[in-house]
Amino acid sequence: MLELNPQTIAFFIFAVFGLGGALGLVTTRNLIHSALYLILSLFGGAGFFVLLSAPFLAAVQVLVYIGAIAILFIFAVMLTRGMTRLKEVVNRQWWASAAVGAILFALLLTGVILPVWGDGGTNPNQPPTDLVATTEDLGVALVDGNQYVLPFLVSSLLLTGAMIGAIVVARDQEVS
Amino acid sequence: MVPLWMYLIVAAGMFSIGVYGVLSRRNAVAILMSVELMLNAIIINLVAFWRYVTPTNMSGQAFAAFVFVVAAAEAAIGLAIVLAIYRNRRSTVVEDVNLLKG
Amino acid sequence: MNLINEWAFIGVFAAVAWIFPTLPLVVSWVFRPKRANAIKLQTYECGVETVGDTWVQFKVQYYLYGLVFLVFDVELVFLFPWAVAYNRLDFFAFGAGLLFVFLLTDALIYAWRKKALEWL
Amino acid sequence: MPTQCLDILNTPAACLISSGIDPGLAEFIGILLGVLAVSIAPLVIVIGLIWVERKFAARVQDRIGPNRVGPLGLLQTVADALKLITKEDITPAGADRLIFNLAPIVAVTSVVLMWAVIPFSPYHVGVDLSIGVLYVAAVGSIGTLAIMMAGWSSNNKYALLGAFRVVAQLVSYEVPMVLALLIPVLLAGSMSIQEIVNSQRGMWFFFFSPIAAILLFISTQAEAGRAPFDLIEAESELVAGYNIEYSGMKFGLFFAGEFVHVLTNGLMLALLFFGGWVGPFVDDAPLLGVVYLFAKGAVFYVFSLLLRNALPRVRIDQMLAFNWKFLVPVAIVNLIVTAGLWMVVRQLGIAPGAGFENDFLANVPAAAIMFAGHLLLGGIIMTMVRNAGRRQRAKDTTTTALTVADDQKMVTAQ
Repeated sequence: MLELNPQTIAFFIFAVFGLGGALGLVTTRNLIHSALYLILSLFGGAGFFVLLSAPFLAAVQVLVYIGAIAILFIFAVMLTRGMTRLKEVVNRQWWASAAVGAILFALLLTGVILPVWGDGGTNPNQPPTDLVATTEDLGVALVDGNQYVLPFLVSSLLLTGAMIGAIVVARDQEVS
Repeated sequence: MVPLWMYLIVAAGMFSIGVYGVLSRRNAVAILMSVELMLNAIIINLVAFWRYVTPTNMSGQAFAAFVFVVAAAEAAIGLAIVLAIYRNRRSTVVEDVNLLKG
Repeated sequence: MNLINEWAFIGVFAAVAWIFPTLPLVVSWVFRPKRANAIKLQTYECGVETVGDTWVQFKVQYYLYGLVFLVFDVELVFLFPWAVAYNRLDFFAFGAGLLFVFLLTDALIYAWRKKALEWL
Repeated sequence: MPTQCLDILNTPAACLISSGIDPGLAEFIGILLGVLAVSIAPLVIVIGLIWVERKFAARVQDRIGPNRVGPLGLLQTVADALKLITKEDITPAGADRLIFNLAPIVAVTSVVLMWAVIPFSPYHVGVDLSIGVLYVAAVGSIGTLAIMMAGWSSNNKYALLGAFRVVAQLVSYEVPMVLALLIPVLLAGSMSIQEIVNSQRGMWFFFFSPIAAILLFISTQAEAGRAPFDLIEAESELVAGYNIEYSGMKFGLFFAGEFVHVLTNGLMLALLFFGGWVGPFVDDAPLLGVVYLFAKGAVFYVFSLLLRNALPRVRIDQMLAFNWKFLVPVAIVNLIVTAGLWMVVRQLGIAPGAGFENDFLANVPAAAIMFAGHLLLGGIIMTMVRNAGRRQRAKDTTTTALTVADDQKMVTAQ
């Protein structure tokens, strides 16, 4: 079914990174280790973007997620002292949570993935064309009046708002 | 190329693990990390569908980029709230934050 | 070279770039003396034994720098496609980019006014 | 179809195929050879760089420097490396072993990975990624992670404190760096570094945006942790900061990573603003490009050495204020001005059109306008800085004068 070419091997490596990192993240007691597992998982995601011919998003993933968000998480872990090694990692309803996760996965499997499973699915399992839109097209689309210029500006506004809100919330009161 | 459903399975797996983490972890920072995991699974889904369905159209990548923005805003605000709570309660365990319970 | 081949190069490169620094560590592990004792393994803190947990609390200022950086980083990443496409764009697109950067500057001015950038 | 074996240096895969090897395998061998060539280069060069650095520092300080091992002390670095390898390595008790050992490897890997996209000549390039510039920024940001890992896993308060300060510095200076990286991308209309170099055949981008080049130099200097921004080391205050617990080869790896980083920064500056391998006769003899590139990179490396030996270390609050209150605003204004001028130049129709990028004269009017605009901007910025400095000094002198007067009053009262 699957031919064993470098691309498939790369896919499986990144899948192991992504899923292994995710499992490590939710099960590890030490929060710094959790953050590093998160980085591993995000790295797997970046690899997927490369395989999906979206290298720009892969670079963004490394630059923003690993270089900025993960660093912010590590900062936050260090700032909340004594919380790195809790005795009990999970709450009492963890088995219910696990059941919810499993059921969700099963639902996704039957609802979304089964229709495209195998060659007989309704949706294509092979991309229609090898021609893909480039970063330049993305740039044109982002500032085109008929396409994404409004979301582009609103996202800037959202980030400004997020930053102002976070500064207000996070600052020590005695500083001001 | 690797068929579409394999990407979808990995993304669905990451999303479900993220849901488990959000529901079961006690530490607020770990919960936020799980949320990031879920958002990342969503981005993988968006990009996979973009590549296999409309690769010449920009929408998939543009939406993925906006999800990045949302993820960044979520992390910034969420962690700021966690820090504020920690300053007042000396704890980041979500069950200890029950001020509104009366 | 097509796209996938390019990234195969990066993949092999990453593996080699990982092996190169590992190699001297392995060689060193083979050749170096291993006579550790409790005194040697002490944490290096002016000869005094470490007091308390190392994972002490730090001030929130570090977080604020990380926060401002995160916001700037995300916005700058958005500017890259804009810059790549710049030679194809018109005045309207320039205006959109300008507005985007102005909103970014707003955030910086706010942080500056609120003294979030001071090292206190 | 048997491919012609034109040039064993440039297309090893084609040569291997023509000698009867399976194409897939030949391609892989070709990739591997390229990888080895590009990844060994920085690690070999670093041995020479350490010698240059020590000799230079010695001359500045009126010493001779290494002169015993080998001619002119050239083999001193090799001897040092042998010593580091055979030195006892201590992992402190309570350290997080895996992360502790991983951190130096990640630090070196992140720097070496940058070399994958550096074009050495019109034909010799590891791989010409379409997102080259962003790749460099992304890979560089992994280095921050390595420092965080090192500082946290050492189980040492100094190390963690040092790591915190370093990460605050590195993430802060990444903002003006990325803003400066945007300028060549904007001018060339591409993120591929090879394409950026190609569009500088007529005129270096330095003349289109000198301020961006200066910003990039300053911020990369801070990214590599060189003086006056060497708070990463700060031996006298932080007892070496994040790598205090590291000994032996692991410390050596951090050290080597820093040296390679400084050279890489010099090369990046040469590539993005000073034409990279562009120079006379480079099309006839591509290997000349390597010489040009390294000559240009070496100039910035020596300049960095000079700064290191001439400047004192700044305080962390001064350093962060300098970044957020000077570099970032200047970088934002510079981006707006450059984009605006470039738009004006294009609308006036004097931008070098397609086919004229290689022509020096066709580039002159556009470059003259943009250079003049940047000179004006630089003048305005300098005036503002001077006025702000004068105000600050005036305030400082009045306060000191008051305290001196108070002191005298107290003395007379006694």
